Amino acid sequence: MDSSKKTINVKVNGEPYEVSIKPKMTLLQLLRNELGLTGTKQACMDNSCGACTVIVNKMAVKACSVLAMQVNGKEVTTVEGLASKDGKLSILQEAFLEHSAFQCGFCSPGKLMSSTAMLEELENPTEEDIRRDMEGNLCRCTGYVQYLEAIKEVVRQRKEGSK
Amino acid sequence: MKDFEYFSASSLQEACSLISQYKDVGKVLAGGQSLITLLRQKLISPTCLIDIKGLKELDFIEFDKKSGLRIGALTTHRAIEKSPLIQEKYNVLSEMEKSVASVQTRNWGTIGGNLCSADPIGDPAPSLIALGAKIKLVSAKGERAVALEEFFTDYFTTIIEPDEILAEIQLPPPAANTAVEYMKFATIEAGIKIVSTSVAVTVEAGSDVCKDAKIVMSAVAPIPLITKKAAEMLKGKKLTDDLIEEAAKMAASETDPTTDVHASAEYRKEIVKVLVKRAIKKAFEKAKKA
Amino acid sequence: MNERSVVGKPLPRVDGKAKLTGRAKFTTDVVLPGMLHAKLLRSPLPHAKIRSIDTSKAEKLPGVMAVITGKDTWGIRYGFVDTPNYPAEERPIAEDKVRFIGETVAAVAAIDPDTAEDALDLIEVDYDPLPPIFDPEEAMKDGAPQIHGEITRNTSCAWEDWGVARKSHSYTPVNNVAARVLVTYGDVEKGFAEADYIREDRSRSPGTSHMAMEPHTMVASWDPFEQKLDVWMNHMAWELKRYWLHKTLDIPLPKIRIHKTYIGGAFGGKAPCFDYEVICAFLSRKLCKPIKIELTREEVFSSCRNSHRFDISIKTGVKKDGTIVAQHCNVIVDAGAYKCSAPVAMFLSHGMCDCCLDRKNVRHEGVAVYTNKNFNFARRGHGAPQMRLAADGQYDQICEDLGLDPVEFLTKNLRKKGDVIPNGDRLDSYGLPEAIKKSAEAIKWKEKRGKQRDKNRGVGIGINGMFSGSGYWPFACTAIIRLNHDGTITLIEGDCEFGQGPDTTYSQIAAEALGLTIEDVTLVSSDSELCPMNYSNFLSGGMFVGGGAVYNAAIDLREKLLKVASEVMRAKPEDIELKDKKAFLKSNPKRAYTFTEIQRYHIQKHLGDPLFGIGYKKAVPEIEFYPSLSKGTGRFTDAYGFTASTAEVEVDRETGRIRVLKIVVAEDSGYEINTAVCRGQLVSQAVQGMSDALFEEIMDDEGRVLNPNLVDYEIPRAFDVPEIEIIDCSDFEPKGPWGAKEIGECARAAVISAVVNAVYDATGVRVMRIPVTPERMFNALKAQEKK
Amino acid sequence: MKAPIQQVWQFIINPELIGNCVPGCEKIEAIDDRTYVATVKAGVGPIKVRFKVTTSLTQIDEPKHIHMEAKGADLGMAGNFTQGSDVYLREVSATETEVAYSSNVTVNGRIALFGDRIMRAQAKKIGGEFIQALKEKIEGHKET
Repeated sequence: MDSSKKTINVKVNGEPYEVSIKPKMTLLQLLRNELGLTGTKQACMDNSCGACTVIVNKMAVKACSVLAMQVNGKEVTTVEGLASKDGKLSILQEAFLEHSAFQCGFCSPGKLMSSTAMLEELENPTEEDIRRDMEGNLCRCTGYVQYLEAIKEVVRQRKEGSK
Repeated sequence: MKDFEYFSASSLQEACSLISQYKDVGKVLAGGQSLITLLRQKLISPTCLIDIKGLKELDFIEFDKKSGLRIGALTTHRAIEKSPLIQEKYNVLSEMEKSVASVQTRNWGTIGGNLCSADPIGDPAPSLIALGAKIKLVSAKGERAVALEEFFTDYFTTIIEPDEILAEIQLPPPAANTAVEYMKFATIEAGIKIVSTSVAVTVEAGSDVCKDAKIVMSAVAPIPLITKKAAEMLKGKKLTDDLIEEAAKMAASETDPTTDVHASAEYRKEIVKVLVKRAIKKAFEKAKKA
Repeated sequence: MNERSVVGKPLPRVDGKAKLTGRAKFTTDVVLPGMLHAKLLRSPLPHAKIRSIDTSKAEKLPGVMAVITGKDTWGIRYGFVDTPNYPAEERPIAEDKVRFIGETVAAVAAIDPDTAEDALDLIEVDYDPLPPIFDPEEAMKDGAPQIHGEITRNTSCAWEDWGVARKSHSYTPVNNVAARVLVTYGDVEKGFAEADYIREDRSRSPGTSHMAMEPHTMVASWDPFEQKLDVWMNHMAWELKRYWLHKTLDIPLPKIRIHKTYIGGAFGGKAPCFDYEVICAFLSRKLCKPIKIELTREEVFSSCRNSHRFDISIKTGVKKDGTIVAQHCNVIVDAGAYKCSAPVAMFLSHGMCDCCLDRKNVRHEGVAVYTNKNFNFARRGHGAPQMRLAADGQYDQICEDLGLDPVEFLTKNLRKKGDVIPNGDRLDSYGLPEAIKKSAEAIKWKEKRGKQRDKNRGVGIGINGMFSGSGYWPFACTAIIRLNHDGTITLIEGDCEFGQGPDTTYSQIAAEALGLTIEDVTLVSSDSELCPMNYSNFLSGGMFVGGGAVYNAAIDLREKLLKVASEVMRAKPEDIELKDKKAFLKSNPKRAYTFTEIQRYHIQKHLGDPLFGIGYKKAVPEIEFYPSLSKGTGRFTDAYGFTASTAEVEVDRETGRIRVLKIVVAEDSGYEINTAVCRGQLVSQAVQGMSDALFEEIMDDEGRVLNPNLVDYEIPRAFDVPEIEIIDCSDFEPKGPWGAKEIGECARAAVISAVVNAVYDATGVRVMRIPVTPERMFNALKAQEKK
Repeated sequence: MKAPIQQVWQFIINPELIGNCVPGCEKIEAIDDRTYVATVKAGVGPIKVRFKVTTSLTQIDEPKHIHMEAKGADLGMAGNFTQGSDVYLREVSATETEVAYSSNVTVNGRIALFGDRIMRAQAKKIGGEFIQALKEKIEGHKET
């Protein structure tokens, strides 16, 4: 074994992993190259586009700008962890599908993770909350409108459900 | 990215001893929200990183009526933004934090890391300086407290010694009849700030007279810039629209911005005039009510 | 079939589940056993001779498998325009000279990306700097540095391969002129003589980035035993990429397979052949190993295609009542270091104008000029956005000068449905008049225009027309539909999915024709080995040409089904209806046979043929070849899409910052096959158009891009999006599938002019150089105050 | 600048003397009378680079104007730059010379990635320090 490697333990989408990595590996590289979870995308490499957003301990973070070593002992959720294993989409994924909230789909995993984290944190986000919390996710295809509508639809459904 | 050795400190004490050991070749890693980009671009290639992000003892927000607010250096931007305590007592910090980068960056990036990276377009420093912040620097040899306005020396450069760690930020209790206002100017809403400013105004109770003022700006100089002459013009005077406009002009003359892809130096000065004017007015109105 | 059950609906996209669960495979996700990674060394100088390259140190770095330079690829040429008059001059690696900062000078293949990148630092290139030239107008002057010497072709050119009889000839550009275009019709001098009012204006649209979210990526894998190349890549039509890989590397066409991947956005920026693609395949063949090249975002800005900078002088003559009588346009296109699509762009700036308004007497001159900068390609509208800014901005000003209303002005100069325009194209569908009317109503034009300057608010209008594909040979598509034994179908067509939705809309088209649901369609698409010809996705031909082929295939299968059903049922085909995988009598739905039964009957009675549908479609069926680029003669397209857009803005006069309050896009895209996908296309263009008007510009200094990243090149984020209203003004297009035509590119240009004209209405200041950044607006307002 | 034009001229065409005015210049060696090689340390905050700079005086119009072409490559491979500078001298009086300096720097490679805003700011700062040092050295030179 390469002596420069270090071992970390991380739970990804509920499954525990023990991996031996070089310290310079980013969380994004860990997910894509080591664990084969290629749903998380890389589009800028300088912490500006949000395509690589994943959830670490309930918080949305950009996987390109977090070292894999820093998630040792933490729980990571990626886009692959949103739907159930038997093929049922999450409520948010359903809403994205219904509202045509994506086009090329390259930034969609990042958007889904940001909005999933937001909807877990905020029970009843306002339009402003939603827009501000989605500032970190760049999109070139959709013009954002249908994607924001999908999120609002989930909020609306939740409100009705709680009545 | 070049290979490096990695140490994760489990206590502040261990962190101090690690960096005193590796101070010549190591870098301290907190949230890494700008550091990792620099590493990836191979602009810096330290042989070891000392990761302090996990230090719980530097992740806190505490308030005491007498001594004021203490924020641990490893408190995330998001925690500051969302803290009910800060929203109530130092609302400008919460408002300012909403404009720092993106939610993802605020979730992982720390206030201490932000200050130590000393990017002159950073937002937190001007607001904290306007609020009268001090910082605590610790090393294996001991600790020292410094006014935040004396912390920065040049682009991306501070007075921090290679074996020191920024441990906490201290703010005095909110002053009476005082308001601090943050204002930014960027082409797109969440874009690179062309100018941003934080203005503190204290009024004589029940009057229109300015007792004290502080105007701090980012993106117009190599460091967060305090425009002292402009603030001086306001002190002891009744704040009229004309005076405010004159002070804003003075503030612009005190800046030394550069031209870049986002704006020319001349335009930045024009924006300083507008932004400072608007911020003073707003802070003034609020201070009268405070 | 009047009741439509599958088309015209906002059905969920068929690529949705894959894309929303992270399972959709993009090129960047392709990993092959033993795969190596390659990185490219880019020129740091804008113009220089290469004296020598020393790769020895890089070759010795552990993990490096190969280093190649221009010596290895010497003589290989490709180009988007490769005609007898203008042979291709692009090369995968610079040979003896570099012509822009970012041009590839060497490539390294190594065991991982970091090693390849480290090796780049060890390559020593000795340059002899030459004087560079950056401004197209300077570059055209006598004595300016000459960027290209003689351009020769050592193989047949693309047009020869495609059947044009003439051989290509060498040529030497004079004063850096890459190409010229001159289109005239009517009597321009007479027209101006009859005009009551003549205005001349200049405008500039900058180079911008397509900024597709997925950076350009390719994986190539050479099989030395089969002598075959497997490719996964970013493209907009694999036919074109495959042709150039075949041509540059001399690999037989069938021995190149481009596999389907999802493509992370394109907007024009992934269509032509790129240096890294030839290099990737070259290295794979050299090393007999799979090679992956993933470009960085900086390389996408500095070394991949951007949009063209246009400087346009426009002179228009009108009658007092606003009737246009003559127009003379002079277009200067900044081609960059290689011509790529510049000759096409300046032609299209005319070609997309003529369908909108009747200008009567027109002279359109264009020149494309080489400069020592990264070079350019089509971006969403290819020449139209730049031209619309010039024209619509000027019309707005003419109205101001003559006291006319811009909406009335445009309405007065409209063409009529059924008109044949000067090149011979006929407007069988023409929803522009309605679009202008409805977009004006939606923004409350009458109440607001010219009445809100005290509030620093204003409204503006812009229009555009766009081809539904064009006759670029072999701009044609074939689609095949196989009837499966259970009565479902397998649709086999070549179009690629880069976000625009063909997988979904084509499935809908086929299902509708056969009385099926979208779930009954299995799709095989975008694979060069499995799919028939597909060239549809240029010039917005996806729906009209690609979708048209699918429609024709479905109708073919439908007719075959009806024919066999009529045999089985002893009824006339016209009395039979297809629905739910069954054929039944319209008069007696209970008398039904399943598709399975019909197919079984057909196999038993007719030599065992299973049922297939085959459909073909060409953008302009009547013509053999592309219209003349240099003269603008010949048919351009068979159907045009149209947009009218209005916008309302508010200007902060103290800072110059502009806030867009609302954008209206009224669109005639023919019948909308999937209303949600169509809305997505239009919202997208509304936001891109606003961004072009206000934010986006590739800044350079001495040929170096100053903002080659997403921090410094700012595009709108969620907060910047204003209220957007989409109005469907579709006019049924008789030649389109179910009446559909272009939708993907038209609106962007109209939105740009709408926003810029609204800024004028708000301030009384006209800025004819976009983006109207806060600083540009501020300076213009200051200049106004001084007057 | 309080020095006669000839004295200023002698100073600026002497690589060793002028090299000392370049901020961060560590050593300087003349290759021939028009070309010299220097090692210059530069940096922004945590980013430190050492450039090997080759400067040629490509145009000399004694005693009014020199044009210098400088090419620098980072020893750590972080990038390179090219710089064209002009120094113009004008005699104001027998003891006073006006010195005008203009410079155009193009930075490439990874350091350029760091962002236009910082590179420009840095170039401006270095230019300012250079002129300041030049002034001090020449005026001081006269006294010694």
